[in-house]
Parts: sequence; C-alpha cells; structure tokens
Amino acid sequence: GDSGQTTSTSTSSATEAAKAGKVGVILPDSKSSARWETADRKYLEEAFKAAGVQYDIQNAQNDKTAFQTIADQMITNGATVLMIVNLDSGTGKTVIDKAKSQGVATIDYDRLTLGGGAAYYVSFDNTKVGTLQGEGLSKCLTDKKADKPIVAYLNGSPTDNNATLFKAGYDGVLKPKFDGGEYVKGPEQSVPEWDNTQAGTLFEQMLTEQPKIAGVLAANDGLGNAAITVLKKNKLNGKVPVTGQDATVQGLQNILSGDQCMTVYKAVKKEADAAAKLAVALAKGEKPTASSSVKDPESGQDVPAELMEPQAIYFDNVKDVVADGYVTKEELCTGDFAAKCTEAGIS
Amino acid sequence: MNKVKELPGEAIVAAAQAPSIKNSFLAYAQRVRGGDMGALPAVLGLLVLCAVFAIARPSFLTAINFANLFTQGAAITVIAMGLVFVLLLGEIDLSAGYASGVCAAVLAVTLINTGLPWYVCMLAAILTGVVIGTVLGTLVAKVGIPSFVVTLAAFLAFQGLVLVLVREGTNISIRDDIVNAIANRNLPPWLGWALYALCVAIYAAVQLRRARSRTKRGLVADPLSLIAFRVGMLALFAGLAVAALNLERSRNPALVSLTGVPIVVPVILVLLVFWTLVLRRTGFGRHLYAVGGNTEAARRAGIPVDRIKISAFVICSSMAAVGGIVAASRASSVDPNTGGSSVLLYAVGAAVIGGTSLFGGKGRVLDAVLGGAVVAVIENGMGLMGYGASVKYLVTGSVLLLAAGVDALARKRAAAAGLR
Amino acid sequence: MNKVKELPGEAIVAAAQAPSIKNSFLAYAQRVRGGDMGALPAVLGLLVLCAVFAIARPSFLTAINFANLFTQGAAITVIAMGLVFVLLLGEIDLSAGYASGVCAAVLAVTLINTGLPWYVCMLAAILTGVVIGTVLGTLVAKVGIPSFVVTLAAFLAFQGLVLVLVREGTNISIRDDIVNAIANRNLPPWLGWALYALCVAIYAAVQLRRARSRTKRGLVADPLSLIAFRVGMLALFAGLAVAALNLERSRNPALVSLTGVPIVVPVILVLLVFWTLVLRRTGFGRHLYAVGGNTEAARRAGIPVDRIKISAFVICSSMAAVGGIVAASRASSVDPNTGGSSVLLYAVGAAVIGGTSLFGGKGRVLDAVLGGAVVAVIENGMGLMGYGASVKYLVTGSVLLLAAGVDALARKRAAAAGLR
Amino acid sequence: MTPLLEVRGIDKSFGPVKVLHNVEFAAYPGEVTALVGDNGAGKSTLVKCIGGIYPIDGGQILFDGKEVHVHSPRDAGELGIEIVYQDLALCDNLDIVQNMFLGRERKHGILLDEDSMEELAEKTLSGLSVRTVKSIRQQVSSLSGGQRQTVAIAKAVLWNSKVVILDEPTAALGVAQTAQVLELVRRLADTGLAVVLISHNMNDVFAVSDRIAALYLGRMAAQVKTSDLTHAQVVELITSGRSGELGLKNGVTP
Amino acid sequence: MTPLLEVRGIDKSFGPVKVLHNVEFAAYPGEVTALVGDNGAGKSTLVKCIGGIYPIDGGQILFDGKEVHVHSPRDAGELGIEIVYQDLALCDNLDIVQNMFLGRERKHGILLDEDSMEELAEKTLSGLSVRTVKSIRQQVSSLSGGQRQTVAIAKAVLWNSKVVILDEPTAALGVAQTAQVLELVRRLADTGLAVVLISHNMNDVFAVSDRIAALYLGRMAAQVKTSDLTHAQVVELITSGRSGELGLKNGVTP
Ligand SMILES: Nc1ncnc2c1ncn2[C@@H]1O[C@H](COP(=O)(O)OP(=O)(O)OP(=O)(O)O)[C@@H](O)[C@H]1O
Ligand SMILES: Nc1ncnc2c1ncn2[C@@H]1O[C@H](COP(=O)(O)OP(=O)(O)OP(=O)(O)O)[C@@H](O)[C@H]1O
Ligand SMILES: [Mg+2]
Ligand SMILES: [Mg+2]
Repeated sequence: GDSGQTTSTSTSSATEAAKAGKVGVILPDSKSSARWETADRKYLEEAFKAAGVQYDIQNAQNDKTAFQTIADQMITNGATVLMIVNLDSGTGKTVIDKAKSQGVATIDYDRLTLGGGAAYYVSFDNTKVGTLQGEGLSKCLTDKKADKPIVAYLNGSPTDNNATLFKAGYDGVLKPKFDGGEYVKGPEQSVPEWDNTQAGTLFEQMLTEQPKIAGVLAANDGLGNAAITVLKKNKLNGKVPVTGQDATVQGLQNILSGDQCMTVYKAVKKEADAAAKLAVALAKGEKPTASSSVKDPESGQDVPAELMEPQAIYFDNVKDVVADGYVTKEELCTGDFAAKCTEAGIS
Repeated sequence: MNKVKELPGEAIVAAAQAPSIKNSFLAYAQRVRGGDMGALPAVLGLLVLCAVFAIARPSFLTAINFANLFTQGAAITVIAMGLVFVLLLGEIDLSAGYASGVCAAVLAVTLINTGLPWYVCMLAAILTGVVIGTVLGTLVAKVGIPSFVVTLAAFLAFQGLVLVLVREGTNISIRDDIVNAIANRNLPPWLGWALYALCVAIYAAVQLRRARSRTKRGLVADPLSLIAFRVGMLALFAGLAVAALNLERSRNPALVSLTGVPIVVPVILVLLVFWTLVLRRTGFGRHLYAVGGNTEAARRAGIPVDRIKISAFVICSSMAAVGGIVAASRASSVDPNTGGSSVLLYAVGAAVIGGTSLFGGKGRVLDAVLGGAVVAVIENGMGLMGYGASVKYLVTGSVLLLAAGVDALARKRAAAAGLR
Repeated sequence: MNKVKELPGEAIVAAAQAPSIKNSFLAYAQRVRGGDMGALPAVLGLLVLCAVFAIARPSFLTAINFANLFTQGAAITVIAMGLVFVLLLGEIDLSAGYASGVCAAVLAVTLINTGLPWYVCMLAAILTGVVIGTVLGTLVAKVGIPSFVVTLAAFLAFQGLVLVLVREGTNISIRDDIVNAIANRNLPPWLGWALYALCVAIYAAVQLRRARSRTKRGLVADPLSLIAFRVGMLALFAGLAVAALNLERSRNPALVSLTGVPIVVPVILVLLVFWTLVLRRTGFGRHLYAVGGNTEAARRAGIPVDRIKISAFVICSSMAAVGGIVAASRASSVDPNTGGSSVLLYAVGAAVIGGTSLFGGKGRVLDAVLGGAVVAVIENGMGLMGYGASVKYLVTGSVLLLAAGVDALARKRAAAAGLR
Repeated sequence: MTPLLEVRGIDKSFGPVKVLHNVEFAAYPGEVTALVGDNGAGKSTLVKCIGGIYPIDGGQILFDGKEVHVHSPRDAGELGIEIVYQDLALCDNLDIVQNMFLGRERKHGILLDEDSMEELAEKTLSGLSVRTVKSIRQQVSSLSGGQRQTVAIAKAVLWNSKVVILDEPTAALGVAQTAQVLELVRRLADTGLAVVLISHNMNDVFAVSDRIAALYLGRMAAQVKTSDLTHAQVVELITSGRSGELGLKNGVTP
Repeated sequence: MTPLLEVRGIDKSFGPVKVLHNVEFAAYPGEVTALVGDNGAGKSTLVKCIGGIYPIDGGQILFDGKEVHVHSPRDAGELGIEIVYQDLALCDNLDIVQNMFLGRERKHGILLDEDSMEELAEKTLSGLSVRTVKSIRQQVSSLSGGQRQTVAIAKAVLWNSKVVILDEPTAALGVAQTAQVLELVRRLADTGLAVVLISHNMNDVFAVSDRIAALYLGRMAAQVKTSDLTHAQVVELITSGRSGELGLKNGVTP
C-alpha cells in the first residue's frame, strides 16, 4: 500500500516525540513471506504512531549489502533505537556493533543474532514452528490411516537460517518415526530462495522418481501450494497431506478445500506489538524489562526476550485466524469457499 | 535456404549439379564435415545429456517424465523465444523475467478482482507486455541508453511492480480452470493425432509447392525423393512422440486416467512456426537480421532502424507475457518470485546454448526451443537425482558445461576449416 | 593522450598550434561541444543524482554519510573494475559475483580452521580467484564455449561451492581484526593527509617529467600553466575530500571518536592507478584493447589472443576475490549469499554506466569507479528516503534510468555530430 | 540545363576538424560527373552528406532545383538518389540476394518472394561479368574483395533511381570487371540519369566522364567539362588545388 | 637463385568449395613478384594461407629452401613475412600510432614508450606523402579509405622483414600516393627483400615487377619474367588462363 512516507511524526505529541528519539526497523525481504510487508510493517507503524514515536521502516530485500547500508543510513538519519530482522548473524552482528558504538539501542526482531549481543530479542520460536509442522503431518497421516507412508520434504531456502531451524523442528518429530520404521523417509529438497515455481518442478520430479509419496512436509504455504498444484495435476490432491506455514489466504483456502492438512499461524500482531512496546520505551530513554530470556548459544550470554507461541491451524480452527483479524472473511471466503467457510464455522 | 545455385565457374558443389536424394545426403555430409552444422551440435548435446540421465535414473525415460519435460520447460522456452529477437539485434533484455512476472500478476489480479472472462484477462496481460516493450524499446532506440542499463533499471522497477500488484508479497491463487489447463492439462488422444496429421500434411504441402514453383522458374529445387524423405522423418519422429504422450501415465489408472499431449506442446509449436515464419519469410525478419548484422548498412539501405529495435523489444516483452501466463498456469498462482531468480539467466542461456549470438545477427527461434530443451532436461534430470542443494548446484553447472562443450567442440572444427 | 599533432595540411586544430592554458580550455570546450566528452556525462549524471538526494534529504550531505558512501560502494566497485577487463574483450563473466563469494568463503574458512595469519588467508582467497579465472578463461579461449554459457555454468556451480564451503548454509563470522578493519576502520587523520600529499606530489612529478621528455623530442607537450592548473585542481578537490573525511562524525563523540579516511579509499585508489597503468601503459593493456576492438586484426598482428583472453578472466576473477574480501570484511562474516543476489548485475551495471561497452574495445577502469559511485549513491540515497519495499524498487529503477539518461543524451549529441 | 542534384556552400566539421569548406557541386541528368581529389580531400564525406549519413553544418542541397532536407539515407532513397559507398556497407550475415534487395524486398502478400528475387539478382550479377561467385545464396562474408564490390554496385543499379553516386567503384575490380562497370556507368547516364563517379584512376575518369569536379583539402577547386581539360591539368588540380587559371586562389574558392 | 618463399602444390577448400588447386608459387629475394588474377581467382586466399590465417589442406610452404609450418600469423611474423591484407585489419578503436606498432610495441622497461613510437610513426607516414591526416593520435575509424590503406602499408614496412606481401595496396590511393608506394615497393626489393605485389592495375604491375604470376580460377596459369610478357598476354592469362604456349592446358596446370 501507501508505504511512501513512513517517516511521519505524530501530530498529537510532536514536542515529546522530538525528545523521544527515533526507531529504525529493518525487515529482511518481501519474497520469502508476505508477512513482512503486509503484516509486520502495518502493525509496527500502527504501534509507533499510537505512541507518537518517529520511525523509519525499511526492507533489505534479502540483500546483505543493502541491509548494512540501510543500517548506516538509519544511524545517519538519527535513529536512537535499531530493530533488525537479520539476514544472517554475521551482518547482524556488524550492524549491532556499529550501532552500539554510536550509542544506539538494538532489538533483535524475530531472528536472534548469534553472538550479536542485542539488548532485547522478540520472536516466535522457529524450532517450535517446525515441531508443530512435524506433529501436524503425523496427525494428518494418522487421520488418513497411512501405512508406512513415504514422507517427502520441501525445505526452505538452503541459505536461510530460519529454514534450518524449521527443519530441526520437524526432524525432531519425524526422525524418530523414520528410525522406528513407522514412516519411510522420502526424497528431500531445499528450495532456493523459497521460489514457488522451482518448488513445483522439484516436487514434480520427486513424484516421478518416487510415485508413492504419501505425505509432504512443505516448509511454508507457498511451497505447499506448489506441491498441491502438482498433486492436483496427478489427481492426488487431498489424498496426500501437505503442511505449510504463515496462515496465508492461499494456505487457509487450501486447508478449507481439503488439499492442505495444516498451516502454522504466527500471530504477528502480538509479536509486533511486543517489539514496538520495547522500542518505544527505549526511544523514550527508559529501560524496559522483558518477560523471559534466551541463551545465545554462541556467546553464552542471556538475552532478555519476549517469546510468542506459534499455533497449528487445521480445518477446525481456521476461524481462529479470522477472529484474530489476521485474515479477513472477505479475502478468504470468495466464490466457492463461502460454503466451506460456513462449514468451518467462520462467520 | 541452402539451395546452391551454380553460376558459370569451375569449383564444384556436389549436390547442386544433380539434385537427388543420394547427392543431397552427400552434400549434407560434406557440409557437416566442412563445418556448416545447423542444429546438429545442440541436438548432439541434448542426446548426450538424455543418455547420461537415462543411465543414472531409469525413471527418466518413463512416459510421465517425458510429458513433464514439456510443461517444465515451457515458460523458459517461450521467454527465450522472445529474447532471440532482442539478441538478434545485439541488445539484451534483463527485465524479461520480471516482465513475465508483472504480466502474470496482471493476469492474476484481473482474474481475481474483476471477474472478467479468462481471455480478456490474458489479453490484458499480453497488452501489458506490449506496453512494457514499447517503453523499453523507445528508451533504447530513441534516447540511446544502452539496453543493459535500461533493462537493469526495468529489472529493478518490475520487481517493485510485481510486489505492488500482488499486494506486497502475498501469493495469489488462480482458480480459473481454463488458465490452469494451459500447463496442467492434456489434449484428448484423438485430438493429438488429428493435430499430428494436420501438421505433417501442411509440411508436405508447403515443401511440394515450393519445389514446384522453383522448378517452374528454372531455379534449383529439391528432388521429390528428398522431400518424401523429410516428410517421412517428420512423420516418424512426431508420431513416436505423440504415441508416447498418449500412453497411460497415471500412477493409479483405475482411479484416474492421464494421457494425451500436454496443451503447452501445440502452444509452443504454433509460436515456433509463427515466429520462424516472421523471421525467415517477412521483410521485418530480414530487416531484423540486417540491423543485427550491420546496423550502419541497414540504415544506409533505408531500413527504419529505430522502429525495428522497438518492435524487437515489443515482441520480447509480449512473449515474456505469454511465458508469464504459462508459468502462472503451471503454478496455479502468482507470487513475487514469479519470473524472478534464475528465470532470466536460464532464458538467455537457452537462446545462447541453442546457438544465438549475443553480438547480434545470428540466431533462430528454433535455437530457443533447443536450448530451452537442454535447460529443461537438466532441471528435470537433476530433480530425479535427488542431490542436496550444494551438490545439485555443482552438478547442474557441470552438466550445462558438458552440453555446451559438445556443441562448442563441434563448431570449433568448423572454424578451423576457415568457416566462421 | 589527446595531444594533437599537426602534419602539413590545412585544417585547423585550434589548441595544438600554440598550447597555452587558454587554448587548452578552448580546445576542451570544442571537443566537448564536438562530442568527445570522456568522463563528463557520467560525472554529470552523478552530480544530478547527488543534487536530487541532497535536496530530498539534507542528511545526505553529512560527513558520516560521505564516509559511508565509500565503504558501501567498495565491493561492487572492485568487482566492476575486474569486469572491465572481460567486457573490454566483448566477453562477459556472470560468475564474478559468486566467485567473490567463493573466495570470501575460502578466506573465512582458512581463517577459522587453520589459524594461519590473515595475509596467508587473503593470499589463499586471491589464489582461488586466479585458479577460477584460469579455468573460465581456458574454457572460453581454448574450448570455444561462449563466455555467457561458461560463466552461467560457473554461476551455478559456485553457488554450490559456497554452500559446501560454509557447510550447507551456516554463517561464518570473521574475528580477525585486520581483515575486519579493511571495510570498517579509518586511517588516522595525519596518515590521510600524508597520503594526500604523496599523491599530489607524484601526480605533479609524473606530469612534469612527461612534458619535459616530450619537449625534448620535439613533440607537442602540455604547457606548464596547464599542468599547474591540473595539479591545483587535484590538490583542491582531494584536499576537500580528505578534510571532510577527517571531520568528527560520531553521533556520540564522547562515547567514541570516528574520524579519518576509510581504509577502503586508499585500497580502491591503488587498484585504480595500478590497473589504469596496466591498461594504458603496458603492452598487455594495448593488446587487450586490440583484441576487443578487432580480434582478427589483433591475431594478424601476432598477438596471442588466447593468452590475452585467459589473462582477462584471471584478472576479473582475482579482482572478484578482492571484492569478496572487502565484502567479507564489511559484513565481518561470510554466508552463502555473499556475492549473490544483485551483486553481479550491479557490478556489470556499474561498468556499463561508466561507459564501458558490452561489445568490447571501449572502457576504462575509471568507468568502473564512476559507475560504482553512481550505484553506491543510489543505494545510499534510497536508504535515506525510507520507502517501502515495492516503491523502493520502482524508484531505484527510475533513478538509475535518470542517471543513465543524462549520460545517453549527452553522448547522443556527439553521435549526431558524426563522431561515434 | 538545371542540375538534377546540386549542393551549395556545404560545410562539415567533425568535432574540431573542418573537413568541407563551402563546397559547391552539381550533377546533371544524362551526364557522368567525375569527382576527383587527393586521399582525404573530402570526397567520401561530401557523398555521405548528400546521402543523409552525416548531417551538414551549413549550406543547401537542391534536387531538381528545389531545396531538400536529407536527414537519413531513407530520405535520400526516396528522392531517387542511390549511392555505392566506399566502405561497402553490406550485411556480412546475409547472403548475396538478401543484401541486394535489402530494404526493398519483393513480396507476395506479406511473405517474401524469394524466388523472384533470386532470379533477378542472378540476372543482374551475370551482367557484371562475375564469373567466380559459386552461389548467390553464399554469405557475403565469404566473398573476395572484388566480388563484394560487384554486389554493392549491382545492388545500387537494380533500382530505378534518378541519381547514382559511385564512390571508387572499381578500386578492387579486375580488368574485365572494371570495363563492364565503366560501360554500365556510361549506359546509366545515357538513359538520362545523373551519375557521379569518384575515382583515382585518370584513365577511367577521362574514358567516361562529361565533367570533372576536383576537391582540394575540403574545397572545390574547379568543376569543368572534361573536354576542356588535360590529364596533367587534373593531376595538378588534385595535388595543388590549382592549375593555371583554374582552381583556388590563395587557398580559397574564387 | 633459390626462392626466399616458395609454396608447392597448395590446396585449399572452404567447406565444399575448392578455392586453390595445387598452386605453385615462388618469390625471390631482391625481386618484385606480381601476383595477378581475376576477381575471386584466389589471390587473397593464397596470401592468407601463407600468412597462417587459413590452414592449408595440402601442399608445402618453403622458406629459404626449408619446409616450414605456419599455423598462425605469429609464426609468419617470426619467419620475417610481413603482409598487408586486402581487408585491412586495423583496430578501429585504436589510433594510428597504436595500430602501426600493434604487437610490436616499443617499451621502456615494462611500460610503453609512447613518445618514441609517435616520433617514428610520424616519420614513416610522412615518407608516404600523407598530407591530410590531422593527427597521428586520431582513431583509425575516422580515416578516409586511402588514409587507412596508407596506415596499413606503413605498418608493414616499419619492420625489418625478409618478405613483404602487399594485397592490392594501391586500390584506394590517389595518384601521388600510388607513385610513392610503387617507389617504396621497388626500394624494398632493391634492398634485398622478396616483395609480392597483388594488383589489378597492369600499368603498375609492369612498372615495378620483375616476375608475374597469374592465377586463374584457383590454378596457377603461369609464372614468367615480366620482360618476356606483353600487356595483352597478361590480360589473356588473367581472363582465360592461357595465352599461346603459356598457361593451363585443358584447364589443368601443365
Ligand atoms: N568521422 C570522422 N571523424 C573525424 N575525421 C574524419 C571522419 N571522417 C573523415 N574524417 C576526415 O575527413 C577527411 C576527409 O575524409 P574523406 O573520407 O571524405 O576523404 P576522401 O576524399 O574520400 O579520401 P579517399 O580518397 O582516401 O577515400 C580525412 O582527413 C579524414 O581523416
Ligand atoms: N571464407 C570463405 N568461405 C567460402 N568461400 C570463400 C571464403 N573466402 C573466399 N572464398 C571464395 O574463394 C574465392 C577466392 O577468393 P579470394 O578472396 O582469394 O579472391 P581474390 O583473388 O583475392 O579476388 P579479388 O581480386 O576480388 O580480391 C572466391 O570465389 C570467394 O568467394
Ligand atoms: Mg573516400
Ligand atoms: Mg583479393
């Protein structure tokens, strides 16, 4: 939308804001997931506006160099609080170090910068997301009464650390089942840059090589949809459960139509609000306290943290997402889906 | 095009003197040995590749995989076809990938938001391509900015445009059955055979008419036997392909039947024939080659160079739009990555592998199809191998090099003979 | 290089007759009006860009932003410098971006795993670049595969190689202070001034010696007044830059002091001077231009064309290695995306925007620096503007087009005058 | 008799270098006008100005007595001016027939009529006694120097134009071919065309031309009837810009 | 006297087209050998085979009586064979001095010695009476046809080679320049070099050559002392391959 002028001042308390300092936010990209530009940006803007704090939200478009440049520019522009979603820990650490040396407070948003030493960390538990996906797939396979099903993996981008965390999560659930002979490990591919088009070809080839695939662990809804398209072409949709993540309109619709088994909903608003609260406090020169802490595996230090719980979404609780306002009924219940919506209890 | 006309003089061109099927073969063999190989090197590279994969993974040779190949390679091939026109001029279009994304997004958005019928939406997408091409072409031809810079700027801007169109990164599903059919459905077997018969008949008719008209004018024409041979070969190979695609390839034939020629195949064929005609048999095509070969000479011959350049960009972007539609159909959705990542490099690569020169003046639409096939076979085969990400990249690179190397070594022999 | 030598004959070249500072200016003005503009269009584009950003965001003109500009643009500029050599031949290296990634990964891995001192590790990284260049160059020159295809294959393979080196996607932090200093630390102010004095002195000495030697031989030489003027201009502008960079630019001077010329600046300067010397003043450089301008003519003149081509690829990949080191230093880490995404396109774009031709035979190392500056200023300025993702792409594309458009229109006047 | 093509006071500079100074030149229908001059005198530049390849800095071009503006080779072609340039400007990637009909292809509807073009090209070429071309479907890049020149000449005379300008057309031609081209030049003029022939060969110039125009260092030294001149006088005009009463006075046009 | 350069039984085909049939040719030190033949006879091809640009299909090349293998222009240059090709092969993006010293730049240590090259280039060029070149630092793309040719000739004669082959060197030259080049050719031969001159101009051929070799459709029709031939005989050899006792019998070498 109208993200043209994000550096806006609040009208109500301009004088206070001028004293209060300024928050810079760097989002990672706009392509691996729609949440950054459609949800996070919106919620953060709302929160900052409400608090009357100056802010500047930018997106690094998955480019490390751009990420650092934006950080430089924000500090140049006078940000006193820097909130980053790092692209990788190395650049993240460089930025945090630079910010600290300039007396700028830092928050790790959604992704922990290993060894970075940010003042706060606000996130969902990404390993937990993967665990939910693994559990979801098991549940759907059990529902389908599958016998020794072959499970295929469509992992996220091989260069995305979050994808590694997701994988750790679902491997934690499924690996014991593979080892125990309950499930059979099928082909596995990482999808470069989460590219849905490539995911389609990759999955088509998996299916050609291993026609008996009975379950697909897809790391997010886009990849899931790519797999579903191929399954549809082979008239296998609905028979082979597929997982997802992000509770996108597309993913939820696929769940409603029975093509997708589950998705993971991350209540971005909660995360954004928590982070914005910290940032506003820091901008006003306060020293807020966090509800919990996380141990940085690299430096061994405890980082004060706010951690949110992800939620698994199946047909029955799609309505929760709508109720949360993350997806509107108008977007979701178009055309043929109106009936399904009613069936799923969405009103 | 290769007919040889003897003028008084002494040096001998074996075949032209008494055109017969045997002499034609001799002449072809001599041409190949002498270095004029046409599509041979690319076909050779393709065969080597297929053999390697077939040995490594027997499932490579199944009917279902054969059918998959076409739909997997279609979008890149179509975009590469359009790129050939720009490359022929010695220009480049880095934005073709994202242009296809923009057009696909236009298709998806109009389908979802306006509820207009599918053909109107497709037209809108293609029209978007035309507009894009006009703007790019004008900037290159009239303002004189190098095409690399113009299309790099467009490459960036279109990424933004796709994002705007898909509302900052959401993935829009396409629910229209006809649009989705393009890359996901097949022709009924009888229609496949009917089209096959039609193609062979038209080819035979055109060849015969041409030979008759040349004979009447007293020009050297192909002998009947040669024409019969060519038509026979076409009938044989196309027939085999149609037969293979009409095999049952469902995993569960009881449950659902999956047979027939994928719809993208006739789409690509029509585009191939159409654009080949434009390049080879129209004044526009001739002028395109002339501008690419020697812009100054073309200008002096009174050819409107600027107009030709703009047209080439328009064709390129419109074909990108078609490619975008195919990609959208195949994914049944459009997201900000549609047309992004490696699409552009693969498409340009396809054209270049097929034999199109980046310096202009040399290239055919068929090149794009052959090169597209190489790219598709590599992607397809690598998908079957099931390597991890890093190994896969490494092997894909090496395989690409292998295919291109076969081609290059074959052509090198030609150059050594003094033919460039 | 532009000295004009009168031979008997009548047409008049104003300046050459009585070289004086006034006549030199007249001649320059006439040259510019006549279309021979050298670096002027690129500089013009750059100025327009800076003016636009300075008006939109006053912070663009602060000392800290000025210093940031250099470190932000350094890696791309260095890679672009190397690419100039390949582009001069009319070839392309699509793999330069990922080659820089591979070399950066080699640096990081050797630093972490072997504990060897930083200079050995850097040498290893650059050596990797040399090996890569040799392989690529050999495939292009000896096997005869088009460089687009070879480097596309390398582009894929190197992605895999980086992944292997950083162990399937982890991120390796660089903890060596000296390596990290390259792109993150500054020279002490006194050293900045010392280097400044040295540069100006050397420039003056070279100019004077050259003029003296030419006068002795009876060739037309620059008048002393002109040399004094040039040296003066250099001293003035470089002095202003050093002074600006020596200003305190910390936001919290009490906490930490931040002054001095960033270390990358002398690094880039040394590379610029060195490669300019190689291109302009050595036989190798001359031969590079010759091969790029007319390969056949170069071959007939006995120039070892294959060797020249391989060398160009070696230089390109080694400079990519240096660029990779700078990038690794700036990020203090290496991950599989190092050298990926838009690095390659921006680097080629930088060279082309500066005025290097993709068709070979035309280009300077300075082009890469000017073009790199354009790219860096755009990125820097856009960073200050704070647009959303989609708008930013759109605006960046338009701004790039604007900068290139100024350049193109300026050059177009030249072409209209019959000078190409 | 009004000249069919006339240029008045043409100036042309390349950057700081002035190549043509106030040049006057005229070509009459039915006549062969020879344009002579030393290497670098500006002959080819003058021709390129007339052909719309270089824009002129000053002066006028008149066609059939009326001033015309020639901004591109297309404009020149539309007026009926056909030029064989010294740097032949053929497309190396096209074959002989394609080059000969470039920009003026024959068509059957929208498709090219290859057969009739091939037929006509063959006829035209054999009229120029090219005996060693193996195939008229050969790419021009594989032709010998003389063969290329013949193709360029054949291309220019294939059309019904009013003015034909030939810039050193026989430079690379053999004895027999040169004779043929000179004869062709004469024949073209006799059918009422204005022909301009640039040549360094005095024998050729005297053999076919009706008028001789001599350029000297970018200035027109003289334009005189051939019958009023001797070999020696022309050579003098070329090398020094003047000969007796004729030519430049003190280096400027009289 | 043994020839300095000799070729024996050379064959050369381009794909299916055979261009040279069993050609014999010799050039003697101190003599100018003229190589004549119709357009497309194969003169330039023969020269390119000697220069290592085209590989030969069969036959031998002898230098100073010993067989040599010339695989590249570099090999030819090392033997002391210097050639001015008909398609001039200059680098348009370099200036006159740079082109003249291409591949043999003068150096000061590892850096180029521009000044001494400029000095020498200027001297050589002015000896060829080029009076209209504005600057020898001008790019060759801006030169006139004759000026380009002069640069190519100057480039070739700048070196101390043993054999100089000139393929139609005077085609684009003016009267005075042609005279200079012919004089240069004679002077080169008189200093003991073997000079081969290809030309279509019989006057030039008879003016400077000691021997004439005539190619006819890729076959060597005859190689005879100039003094034993008349103008008419040479023309006959060129156009029909034979003249009285001389030339091909039934189209094959006697
Ligand atoms: N594009 C250009 N830029 C600069 N100078 C040029 C350009 N074109 C031609 N010249 C100069 O203009 C002068 C005239 O050139 P032109 O080609 O007209 O000569 P010409 O009379 O045709 O000579 P020739 O008999 O050698 O063909 C020459 O000195 C040449 O160097
Ligand atoms: N690369 C090539 N491919 C095919 N045919 C060629 C090639 N080069 C030359 N020929 C043919 O070989 C023949 C001889 O050409 P060559 O250039 O040697 O003639 P030439 O004697 O130099 O003629 P001219 O006097 O016109 O320069 C010509 O018929 C030409 O068409
Ligand atoms: Mg001329
Ligand atoms: Mg020749």
